[in-house]
Amino acid sequence: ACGSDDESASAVSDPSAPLEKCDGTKIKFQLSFFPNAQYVALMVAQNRGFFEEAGVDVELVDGGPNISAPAQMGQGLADLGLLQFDETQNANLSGADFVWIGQYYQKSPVLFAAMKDTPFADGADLKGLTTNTNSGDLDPELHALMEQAGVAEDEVEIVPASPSVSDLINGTVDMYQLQRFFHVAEIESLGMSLEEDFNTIDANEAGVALPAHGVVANREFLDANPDAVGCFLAGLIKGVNTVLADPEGAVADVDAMSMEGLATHEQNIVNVQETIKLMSERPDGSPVDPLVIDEEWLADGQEQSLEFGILPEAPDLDTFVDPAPLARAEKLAETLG
Amino acid sequence: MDEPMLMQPEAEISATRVESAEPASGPVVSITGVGKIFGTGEKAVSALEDVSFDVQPGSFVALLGPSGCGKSTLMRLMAGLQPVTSGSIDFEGRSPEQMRKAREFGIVFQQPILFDWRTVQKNVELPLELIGVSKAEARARADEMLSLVGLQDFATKRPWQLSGGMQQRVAIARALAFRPRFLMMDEPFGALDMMTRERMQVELLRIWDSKPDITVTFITHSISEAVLLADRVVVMSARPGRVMKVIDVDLERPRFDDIRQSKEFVDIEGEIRELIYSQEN
Amino acid sequence: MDEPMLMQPEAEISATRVESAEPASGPVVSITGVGKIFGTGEKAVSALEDVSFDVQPGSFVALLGPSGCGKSTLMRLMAGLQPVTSGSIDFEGRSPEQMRKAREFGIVFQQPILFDWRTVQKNVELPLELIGVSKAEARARADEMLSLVGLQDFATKRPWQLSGGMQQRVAIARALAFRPRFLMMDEPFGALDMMTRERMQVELLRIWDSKPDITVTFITHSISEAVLLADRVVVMSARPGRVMKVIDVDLERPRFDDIRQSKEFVDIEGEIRELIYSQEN
Amino acid sequence: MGAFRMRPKVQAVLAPAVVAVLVIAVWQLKVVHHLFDLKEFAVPLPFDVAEAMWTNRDTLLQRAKESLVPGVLGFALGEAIGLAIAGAIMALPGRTARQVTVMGAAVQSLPAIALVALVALWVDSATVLKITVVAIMVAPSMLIYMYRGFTSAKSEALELMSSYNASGLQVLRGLRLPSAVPHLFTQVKYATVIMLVAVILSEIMRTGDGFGFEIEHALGRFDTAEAWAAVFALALVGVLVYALASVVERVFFPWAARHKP
Amino acid sequence: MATVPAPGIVPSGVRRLPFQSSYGLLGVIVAILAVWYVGAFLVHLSDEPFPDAKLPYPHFVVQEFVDNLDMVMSAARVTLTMAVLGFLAGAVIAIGIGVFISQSSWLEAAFMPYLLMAQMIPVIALVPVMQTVFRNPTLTRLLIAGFVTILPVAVSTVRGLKAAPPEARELMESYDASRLQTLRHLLSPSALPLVFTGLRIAAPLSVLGSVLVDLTGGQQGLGYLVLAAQVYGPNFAGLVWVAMVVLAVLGALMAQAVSITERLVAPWDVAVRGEVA
Ligand SMILES: Nc1ncnc2c1ncn2[C@@H]1O[C@H](COP(=O)(O)OP(=O)(O)OP(=O)(O)O)[C@@H](O)[C@H]1O
Ligand SMILES: Nc1ncnc2c1ncn2[C@@H]1O[C@H](COP(=O)(O)OP(=O)(O)OP(=O)(O)O)[C@@H](O)[C@H]1O
Ligand SMILES: Cc1ncc(C[n+]2csc(CCO)c2C)c(N)n1
Ligand SMILES: [Mg+2]
Ligand SMILES: [Mg+2]
Repeated sequence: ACGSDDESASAVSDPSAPLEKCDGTKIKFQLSFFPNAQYVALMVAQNRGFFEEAGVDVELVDGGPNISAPAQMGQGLADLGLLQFDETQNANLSGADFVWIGQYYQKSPVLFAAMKDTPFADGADLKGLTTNTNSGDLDPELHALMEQAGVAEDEVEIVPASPSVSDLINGTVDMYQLQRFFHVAEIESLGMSLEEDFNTIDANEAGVALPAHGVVANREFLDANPDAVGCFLAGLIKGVNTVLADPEGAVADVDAMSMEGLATHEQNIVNVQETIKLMSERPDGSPVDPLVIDEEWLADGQEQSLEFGILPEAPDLDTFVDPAPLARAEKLAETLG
Repeated sequence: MDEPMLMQPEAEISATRVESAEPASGPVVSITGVGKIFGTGEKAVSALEDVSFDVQPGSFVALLGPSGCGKSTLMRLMAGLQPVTSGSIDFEGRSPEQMRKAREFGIVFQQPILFDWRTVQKNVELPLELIGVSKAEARARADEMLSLVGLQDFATKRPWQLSGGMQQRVAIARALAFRPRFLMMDEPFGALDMMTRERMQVELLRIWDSKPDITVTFITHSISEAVLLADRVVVMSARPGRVMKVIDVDLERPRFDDIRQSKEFVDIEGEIRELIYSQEN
Repeated sequence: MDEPMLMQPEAEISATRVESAEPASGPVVSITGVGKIFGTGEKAVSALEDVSFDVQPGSFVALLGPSGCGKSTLMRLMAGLQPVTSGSIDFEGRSPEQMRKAREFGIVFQQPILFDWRTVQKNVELPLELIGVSKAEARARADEMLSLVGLQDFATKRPWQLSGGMQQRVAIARALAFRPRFLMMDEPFGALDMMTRERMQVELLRIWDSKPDITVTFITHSISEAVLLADRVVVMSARPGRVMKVIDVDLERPRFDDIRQSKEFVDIEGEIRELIYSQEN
Repeated sequence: MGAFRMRPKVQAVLAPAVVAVLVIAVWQLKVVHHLFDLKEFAVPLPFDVAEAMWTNRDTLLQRAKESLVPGVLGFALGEAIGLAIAGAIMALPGRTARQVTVMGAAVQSLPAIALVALVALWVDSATVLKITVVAIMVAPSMLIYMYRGFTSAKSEALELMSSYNASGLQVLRGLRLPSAVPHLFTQVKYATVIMLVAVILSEIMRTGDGFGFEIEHALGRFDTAEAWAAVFALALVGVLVYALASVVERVFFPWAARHKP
Repeated sequence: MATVPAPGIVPSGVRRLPFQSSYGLLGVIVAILAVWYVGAFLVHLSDEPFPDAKLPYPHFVVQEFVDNLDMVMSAARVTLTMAVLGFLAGAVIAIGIGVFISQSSWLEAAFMPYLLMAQMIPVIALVPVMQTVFRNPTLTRLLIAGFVTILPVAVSTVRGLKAAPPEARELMESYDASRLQTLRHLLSPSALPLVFTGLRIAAPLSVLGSVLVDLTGGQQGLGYLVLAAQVYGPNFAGLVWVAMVVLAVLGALMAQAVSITERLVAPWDVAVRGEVA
């Protein structure tokens, strides 16, 4: 199913060629969901004209529950997008041709949480618990954690739960897989505290982190517009850097670009803080430059996905990942300030 | 509920009826100043105006009148199916509606109104089912009535497989099988050929004769039919319907077809015909 | 399509018709050995068997016969609405279906079949709309026909606001307004009182007289109506319907109501009555 | 007229089969794909879908059971509720009765996602959740169609029934219900779809089993062939129910089919 | 016309409750509110977490509505607009399909099953395909909004077009009325009662369809509000309930609009006449 020729990719993306400001190429960028704080870097870059500065005309295309972001992109309805690592690889196995050109999250956003009265210190405590799932039975972090602790498949009951942490507080599930960029703020908005009211296991600290969101390009588009993709990445790099430098300022952009009245300003503050950590730290906590691709981590993640049946076969990572546009973009990003 | 035995096959056709219609006992229905207006405002149509007449217990009343004069409407009012606009209809102190609820009425409407989802037989059994007559008895009565109207061979057909006259006969069988105390018939023989019609007339008289407390109200367009069957003919005038004259038919009972040749019969017929034609001019 | 002027109000009522019915020109309809069976297998009902008779151009044929003998069925076959099971119906070389498609037929069905979504007037205009008669002309014809049947005051009412007889008259007006060359009427006057009926008979004769090439097929249960109106009376026997006798009525035209008293009239009436009664026994 | 009449059974199989062959051919030959520049992975080819159906046949059968048992139960419950309410409101004055059906319409416009979420707050069992959601979504249309069917009884026939002083229930059973048969079968065909959609939605959002899960699972892995295989299996079920309804109508309610040309 | 009581419509055989019709509706609403209050009271009495999410007091919902009036109203406007447009588009398409299919029993047998199958395709699989085919997000959204309304209307249309009695068909045949004329003068009018029943079903569904549209990325509309409020947890439960109530009212309004249209278009229908009594 996956039959790309790597010549074309390497031929055009010549890292030595200096990247200039582009000349206004239009780019459609597919968001994976409704606009919300997790897209803070994109919002800042868009809102403050960084993409314009880099010479690309970017349109952010909203996602949503009725939108399959990979399908939209695969149909050519968007040129670039923010997709999950495993879903992108699966899309390629099915016939899409996506290239992984940047890593939006540098560590796993998954945080396992149970109420304080549930003993929950490591993976072994999972035994006998019920938990939610974020994507059917396809949560690789959870599988990894269970395997690490020697908990068998049938010793954890997976029940689908609402996207809100309320199901944990309700008692519908004993353990809930939080998304840091989202649920931490929700917990605080409920007047609770992650530390005082919950026992948590961080996927990163437990060593079961898997790659999450990355910037993905349609190969056809990338081949035809290598410079524009680079310019886009330059604008996004500046976006990430700006968020890191001025989180409060970035919240204003998020407030402006998300729908009014849903996430409160207070929630956006927390969501931006959490997203910043996800964009700027490796799983071990060490700092990392914006969008940098950790190929080793990707290979590791792919192996786990294979093992847990999330990927039916192994895609060729060398063709899947193309770090060249990012490398060229970094130079331009510097000139952007 | 007491079910008046409408028909006893073994009853004598010659049973005399005249005594039972003795006027001494007072009318069983009093219709007094009845008016009926359809619609309101400018579009209102006055169908009946100041209609009054009495019906003696066990008697046979025929309604005659031009098309659209309000005969069917009057029957509906008497049956308590629609409210009067003015005046009153009184069944010995009871309202038409009360009578209807007591299941005293058997009605043959101008249209047959058969249910496509029932066979001919089941259509006849319908009212019996409703009043809780046992299955076997209902079937027996239905079969009997279907033979009476000459449709025994069509018991298992569906209404749409019958001719117009056959449908009308099913409706008649249905009303008779119900064995009501008041039989109201709206042009029941209108779609029948002369021979079938005469047979039905004879049968109707036989049934009525055999059961003295059945009161019949009978709408027809045939003067001779009215005279042949009725004790009293109510002649109505055109819109708005009014009673022109109530004519008593004092012919002896039981009557058979040959009575048509008698002088009295021809006289009464002539009187009514003249009455009706006088109206035209 | 040429539209025969069915009715010319100024036409003489006394226009003599007899010549036009000269048999020399050959029949306009030949019905030969027609049979009709409904259903198949065990449930099959034979409605008509070996029916044969001719219809002369411009003549008036009445069909008489007991209820359920197949008169309506025969009319449907002649109108090309249903296929014959056996035999043939021939309109001077053309099939009933071809004739129907040439819009030669105007039919009054046994049931009025009016459309609730149209006013009375619009119901009458329906066939005219279909054949593309101009709005103004359609309205004029409809108004004329409604007056003819005495319903001018009900033009804007809806069918359900009419009495049974009034609905039937609307159906008659609709067929007449169409001005067909072949008029087929299935008990058109069945639901009418005697007076209205007589008026309608006169009107029908007047229309037919005024236009020599209209051929009428007329189903009725009234022997005197058949004799009054028809050139030829086809008497049918009960199921399965067969032609018992075809009787020519050689009374002079135009006929008026008083012809009923004439000896010839009474004789023919008597002949038919006897024929029918003979069948019973 | 009726001179040529193909036996309905032959027609019911042959006609859709011809269309199916045509559609599959056009689709398999990628005519539409070329026309609209559709990508094969977005709209998979029929043979791939068929293959996916075959490879996953055990799973699909299992999913069918998980989806259909509660689906059919919920369907029956919803139809019964709708029917009961429609029958009960016949005792109300005409206008009030219709306003109750308008409330049925209100229930219908509730977004299913919210409905599932709300019911899920109350119900833990996957089966009960599906039954409840299906019943809530099916009942209003039953109410509306049946009310309409009940009121379509001819006024003359109502008069006949009241001349026997038939009780409300007797009128309902003897006249209104048969008059509503065409409405009933129209509704059943439509409610079948609603039932399946409601089950799927509950499964996607909450219960994690059945066809809904299979579709979501496959779409999540971007295995569109497998997803469409599940959709097809599901659609087949719908079509079967439809066919069943048609046969039942033809066999048990011949008078209702009389009006067909 | 509305003042004409058809014969027998005073269904004397049917018992009536002793209240007048307009009070009837009020009674039903009061009853629903009462049950709601009692239910809410019981939920709040128990120590279930998030009682205001499970079953808030009606006045709490009203409070939430007033507090978020601008947001809710503008969302409702977006949803209603799309619902109405989608409904109209869907109805036109559906009636077209219905008329086409009912031209022959072959067409019906051939296409009806596939119409059903089409309705079962999840929107998430359909959106990208439609986007690609139409290359017009507005059209796609309109069709999604109309999508859910197509089946009931099409099925009802097919069925309704068969409702004319054979005798009336014969009448039309006797005039050799063309297919189109029969359709226009006989079949369509006699189909209206069932078509309108289908439309009445479809009207509130179009609100549902519009909510589906809200979930295809636009950050507008009540559907977005419901979903987002769900995602954003129990804090926003009040808003979910507000959105639900508003959606229900919109759906009822749409159905009511269909009823009113029906009275105007088909005043002769027995059922319509019956309601007037
Ligand atoms: N539902 C109705 N709405 C309005 N007018 C009506 C209604 N029913 C009857 N009418 C009018 O009332 C009058 C009397 O009608 P009715 O049916 O009682 O006449 P009828 O004497 O039975 O006539 P026929 O012998 O033709 O059956 C007619 O003018 C008719 O138009
Ligand atoms: N669609 C049908 N299916 C089966 N049998 C039918 C059908 N139509 C008519 N018949 C049968 O054909 C016979 C003749 O019916 P038809 O309607 O022609 O009688 P008719 O002479 O018009 O009677 P009437 O004077 O009562 O109207 C009847 O026995 C009837 O049962
Ligand atoms: C890395 C990543 N993981 C999961 C989701 C899905 N998800 C989890 S919570 C939530 C609601 C708020 O965005 C959504 C959509 C995502 N979007 N990004
Ligand atoms: Mg009458
Ligand atoms: Mg007949």
